[in-house]
Amino acid sequence: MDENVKYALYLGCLIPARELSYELATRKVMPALGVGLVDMEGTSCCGPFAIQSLDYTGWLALAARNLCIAEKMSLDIMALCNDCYESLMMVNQTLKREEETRDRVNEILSVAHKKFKGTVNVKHTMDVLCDDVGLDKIRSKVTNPLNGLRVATQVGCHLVRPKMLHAGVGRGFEVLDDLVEALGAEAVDYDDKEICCGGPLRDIDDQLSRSLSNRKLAALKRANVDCVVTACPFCYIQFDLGQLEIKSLLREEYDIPVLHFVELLSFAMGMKPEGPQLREHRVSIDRIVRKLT
Amino acid sequence: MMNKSALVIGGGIAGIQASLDLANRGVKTYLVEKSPSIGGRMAQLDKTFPTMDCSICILAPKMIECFRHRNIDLLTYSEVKEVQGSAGDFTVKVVKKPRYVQADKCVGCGTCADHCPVEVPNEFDSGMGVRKAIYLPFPQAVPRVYTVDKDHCLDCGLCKSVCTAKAVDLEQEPAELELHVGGIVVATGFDVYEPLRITSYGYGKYKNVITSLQLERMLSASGPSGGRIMRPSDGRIPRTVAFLQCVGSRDQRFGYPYCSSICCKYAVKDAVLIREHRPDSEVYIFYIDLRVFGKGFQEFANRAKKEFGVKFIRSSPGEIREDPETRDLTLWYEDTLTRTVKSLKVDLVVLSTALMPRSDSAELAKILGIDTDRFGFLIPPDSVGHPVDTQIAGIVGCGYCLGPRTGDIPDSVMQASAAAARLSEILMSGSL
Amino acid sequence: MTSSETDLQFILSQIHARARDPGFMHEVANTVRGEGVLSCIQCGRCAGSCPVGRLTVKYNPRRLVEMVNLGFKWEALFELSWLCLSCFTCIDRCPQGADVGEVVFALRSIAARDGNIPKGALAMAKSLVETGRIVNPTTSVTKQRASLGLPPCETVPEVAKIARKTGFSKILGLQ
Amino acid sequence: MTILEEPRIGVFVCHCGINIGGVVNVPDVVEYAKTLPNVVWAEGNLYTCSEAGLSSIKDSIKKNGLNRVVVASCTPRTHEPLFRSTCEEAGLNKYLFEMANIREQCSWVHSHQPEEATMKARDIVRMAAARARWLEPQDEPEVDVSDSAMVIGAGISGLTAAVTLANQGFKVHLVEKDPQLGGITRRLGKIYPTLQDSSEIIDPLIKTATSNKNIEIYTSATLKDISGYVGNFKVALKKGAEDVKLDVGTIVIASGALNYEPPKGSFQYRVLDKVVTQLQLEEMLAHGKLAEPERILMIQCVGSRIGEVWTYELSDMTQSFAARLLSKILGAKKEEGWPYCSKICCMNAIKNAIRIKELWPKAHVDILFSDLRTYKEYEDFYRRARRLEVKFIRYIREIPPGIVEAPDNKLKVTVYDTLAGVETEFLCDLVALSTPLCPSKEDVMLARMLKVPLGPDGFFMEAHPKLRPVDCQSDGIFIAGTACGPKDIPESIISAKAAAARASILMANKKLKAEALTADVNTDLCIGCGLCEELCPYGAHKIEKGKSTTIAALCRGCGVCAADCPRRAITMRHYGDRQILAQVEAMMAQ
Repeated sequence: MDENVKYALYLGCLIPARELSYELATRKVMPALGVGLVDMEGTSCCGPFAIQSLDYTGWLALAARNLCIAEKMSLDIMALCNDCYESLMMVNQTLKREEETRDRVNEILSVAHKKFKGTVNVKHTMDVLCDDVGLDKIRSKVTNPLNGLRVATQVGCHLVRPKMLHAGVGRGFEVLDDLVEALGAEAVDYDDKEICCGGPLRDIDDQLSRSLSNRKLAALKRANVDCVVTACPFCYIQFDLGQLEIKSLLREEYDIPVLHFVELLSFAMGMKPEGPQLREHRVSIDRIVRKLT
Repeated sequence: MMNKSALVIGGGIAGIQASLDLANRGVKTYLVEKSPSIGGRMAQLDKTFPTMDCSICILAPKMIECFRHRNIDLLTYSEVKEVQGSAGDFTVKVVKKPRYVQADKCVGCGTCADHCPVEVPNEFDSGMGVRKAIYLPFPQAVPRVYTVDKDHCLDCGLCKSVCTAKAVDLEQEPAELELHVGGIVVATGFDVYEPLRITSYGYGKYKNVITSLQLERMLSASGPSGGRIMRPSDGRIPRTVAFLQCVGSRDQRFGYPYCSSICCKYAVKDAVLIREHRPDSEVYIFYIDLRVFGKGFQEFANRAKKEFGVKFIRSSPGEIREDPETRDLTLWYEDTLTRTVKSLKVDLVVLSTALMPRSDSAELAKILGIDTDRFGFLIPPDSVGHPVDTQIAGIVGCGYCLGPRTGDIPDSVMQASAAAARLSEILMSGSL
Repeated sequence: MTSSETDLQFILSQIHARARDPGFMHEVANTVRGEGVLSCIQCGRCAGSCPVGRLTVKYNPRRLVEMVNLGFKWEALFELSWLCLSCFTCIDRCPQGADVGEVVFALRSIAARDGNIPKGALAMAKSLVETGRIVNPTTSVTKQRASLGLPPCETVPEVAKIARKTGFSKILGLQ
Repeated sequence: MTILEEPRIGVFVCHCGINIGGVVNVPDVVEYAKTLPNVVWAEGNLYTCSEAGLSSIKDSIKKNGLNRVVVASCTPRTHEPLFRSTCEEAGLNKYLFEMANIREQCSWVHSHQPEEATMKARDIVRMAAARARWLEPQDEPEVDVSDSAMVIGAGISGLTAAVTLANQGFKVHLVEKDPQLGGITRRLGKIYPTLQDSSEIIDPLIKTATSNKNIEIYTSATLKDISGYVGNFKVALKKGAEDVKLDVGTIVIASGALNYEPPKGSFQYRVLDKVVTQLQLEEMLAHGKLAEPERILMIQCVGSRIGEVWTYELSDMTQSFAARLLSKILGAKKEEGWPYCSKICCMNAIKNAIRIKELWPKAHVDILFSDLRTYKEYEDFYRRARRLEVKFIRYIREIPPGIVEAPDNKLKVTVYDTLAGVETEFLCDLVALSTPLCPSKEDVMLARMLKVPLGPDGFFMEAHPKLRPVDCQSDGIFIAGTACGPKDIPESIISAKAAAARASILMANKKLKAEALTADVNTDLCIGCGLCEELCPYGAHKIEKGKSTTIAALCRGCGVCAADCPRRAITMRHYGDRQILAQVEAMMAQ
């Protein structure tokens, strides 16, 4: 791979506020794999589903504003969050495709003294790992192979499906499985694997949202896995925090450790988790850490 | 001066009917068929709907009639390479592909095939059974002459040494012949859609998800399973079978937008056959609109419902899941008439797949210099007023190569006779 | 999955005709991302794929479109459209490209325009306009970030400007 | 009846690859055949039907002076013509050939009992040889075929058939009961899916027909009588006042179909004047008799697909709903109509919906359907209507839409939409009922006159629904267009051309060989009782001068007459008592 790949790091708002573990791991792992990360100044929220639905143009402008920042840095964006990725990617493509929409949005952006040109691309961390780094390099960097670890993967809908629609290409749900196996662990299949975690219904219909994740967790239990890894901070919350909620409200206990894939990757590369990283997991990951270190 | 002879391209039921009508009308007819035998798709079917006639049994006499007719020259295993001229005077180049078996010597005994060491998936059984590298596509093939499939032949020469008729000639060369005809009938038929792109149905991934043509072959007494319906995964006779309609038809995304217009009918027919084969079986048909139009079809569907207890569910299932151990299949679907989402466990799923143009239809159209629609079917410029005419006078079409403008077998037969009539008009009185 | 008691109640409640807006199909079809309603042939592949539909009959993407086309604005806007996960499975599988998952966006934007936004969504939206973020770090997290040498999460006033310009603030009832 | 010359029978036993040879011991059967009376030659062939096998038969006929040939192989249905013509090529009358089926009736059904199968094969061959001894040469009577045709009905199909035949130089008599040509097509404004004027199709056709010198047109004509047989039909008709007599070789039935009229009261038809049939709506549109409507509602399958109960739909419904349903069903009176699907109504409705939408984009059009059957490429047509915001609502028979009058002369229609599970009301200006094409009463008379059968659906019945879709059971008579069942315009044109093609074959060949297998009356024994004339389903017997005679061209050789003749004066050629008894005796003999 090209030795000096650089990306504008787009954190969004959920990760820096709630999931430092993901952020820290990423900041450690990516450079170690030869991927340079540059922080973006003054980014706002990407305009996820709730907002997209309410004001189409507003959503376009909001996301476009963030894209403009990357354009100024003349760097492609690496998004850690599926929703951010989905939102930015869709807007980027829409504005590149539709001229008069672009003009309308630029007219709005003028209040922020910004102009969308369409000079950058948007990637998700998983894309960077697969395309720029590559499975072989990852394998070569594994110093602490996770042999015997049974891992279930939750890719998250918005990493896979929008890509199929808008770019027509895209990896299927096997993307994380490939990565997990590259770390020497066993990627375990389970029922309803390709089904949504229920995250989007949080705060709109909590009961439904919970029964969805409950259903998935039950399937994970059946598959008796050591842990589940996600590529999306929303899926993460849904499973991690979700297990506590389900325990108290539905009286169902699963105790399945939930990790961000990048965390797992860092362990495999022999990095030790820092304090906040451990504390943050509401379902303890000590078992896993002990197993690996 | 009109040359009172005709070329028919394609030896399926449409091509056969057109040839017979022309020949009986006194027109010298050349019937060119790409594969080793005439018979086409109809020869692959088990029973035909709604009369439940054995398909090959009613077709075979017509095939033999073609073979015996003094006005018909049968050019099987041959392809049209070039066409020039205009109505009343076409010059056609036809290439006879080498069979590596001399037609005049072969008595069709099959000893060669018995000794041939190579086994190849049998395309006539749509890949289910096997045939040898020297083969007769099916028992009733016309002409009854064996053919060497050189792509798979090992050139071991066993067939040559065992053939008492000395018919095998592994050095045979392709022969080109030039025909002069007054008119041309195109009857090249259709291919069957392979639903690989509809990933949520798992065709190609799940063994027990098959296409309707594969089912027809299974039902057929001369088929790979000798008329028994078996699960490809374990050979068990399925107790619960589900038919999924409109797989690749009425599909803007993964297949073809048109309605193939025969699937609902044959699905009902096959469902009834399965119930007859195994009375304790449960058969479901998942449809969007049950299109059993045409003579006697609605009445038959009612009987299927009332007498044979075939279960009809108005729904296009969302996905099929396979149980990795038992290989049983679970359908997730919404019964749109009760608006409840359910799952159903079945032993076998049959996908009623769309009919699509022949892979080489565009190529042939180019040779003939006629238009095809955006899918690759022949398209009559005036499909209402002159339904079998192409834009070149003296070239007419019939059968499913006209695409979804055709329906089932009777439609094809009528179009074939109509095509023959068009040519007769042109050849007998020069009226274009 | 069989209908639970509450679901049965729901079905019965649907049987009585409600006031309809005959122009609703037209309105939705001409809203961004709403064209899909005209492509639908009610085959039900979306409903057979929808994760929510498997848990409750309250949300059924196919039926949602049928209700829109019949002009049942009330059901479409208030009950049904907010239950979509936007997981895009329906869009992925729809043979007609009717894209119910997209239609839902159109419906929500119409609802929002009329000031009907569920509490949860409204809270997120307001936070977004006021701070530029839907989720803001707690003071302890802010400290922690600093101690770990991570860049701070500052608020983004530009967002409010944009929101005012697009009329989003007004939709949210902010001046 | 006596054996004319000493029979010299040759028996050819076919292995049919392994089909027969794999079960039956063919060499044994061959050896056995040699021991049978009058068998002078017997051999086995791998495939008697292969070129090799056939030439061996011909050689042997010459070499061994065979005057009877028996082939023991498969079924006569597929192969008898082949072997018969082989015998003819060797100069042997084809009626001196006999076939023994040792495949379908032996090796295939007894594949697990080789010994027994071989014994049975011996029996079958013995019986065939026994019958062969009594076979007699027969010559097939040749019938002259007049090269003129009559086409009944001058709608789109009749006109097409007439023009197609005339273009090939045949004389055509085109008989139409109406004063003008064009049939139901003229009543249509536009044609789907092209939405072109129907006149664009029908007018040029009428022009060619009227200007073609080979076509004789009889309008306002009624058929009085049709007699005779293939090649020689005698037709009597009345054209206005004058009587006309025609001699024609072939007849094409293109009498068309009617548009079904719902009974008074069904869906308020003929009770409320704003309820019309789809065809009436079509005419209103064509003649600009329709003012801009707010909403028009169309109901499909009115009077078609009768007797279909969709129990599978009722099964799962919620109790309260099922209860309401039941009351409706009990309340609803017996539907009248036809069981079949008329197949063109869906496209017709969509066509008119599209026209209304194009004329008045603001108008609403709702189509109530049970299955939307836009088959073939008409699916595009359906899509086009949806894009124009035509609303399709799936209703079910069990809850028929209720129609009542509403203020400011509108109609209130109550519909249960199965797909939404909602009952809802529409205020509309007009309700159009899509009614099927159905057979006309006159068809019954016509069928009787032509001695051809009607199907259970009342339409003319084809000889074989798959492979002979335009032939009648009786030779020389063909069916075109909707007389055979609902068809749209392209399909009618195709079937008309097909019928013309089939008719032209008979007429072009001028002569027709009739089967020799016919009734033979022994006039010495016949007392002219007329029983045969009465019984014959084909009208092949006539009593002339107190004696029965047979019209060979009409006789199908069914044998009813021979079986019932009180004087045993009638025998069937090629199936005489002696021949059959010989077979029976051979079966009994061991």
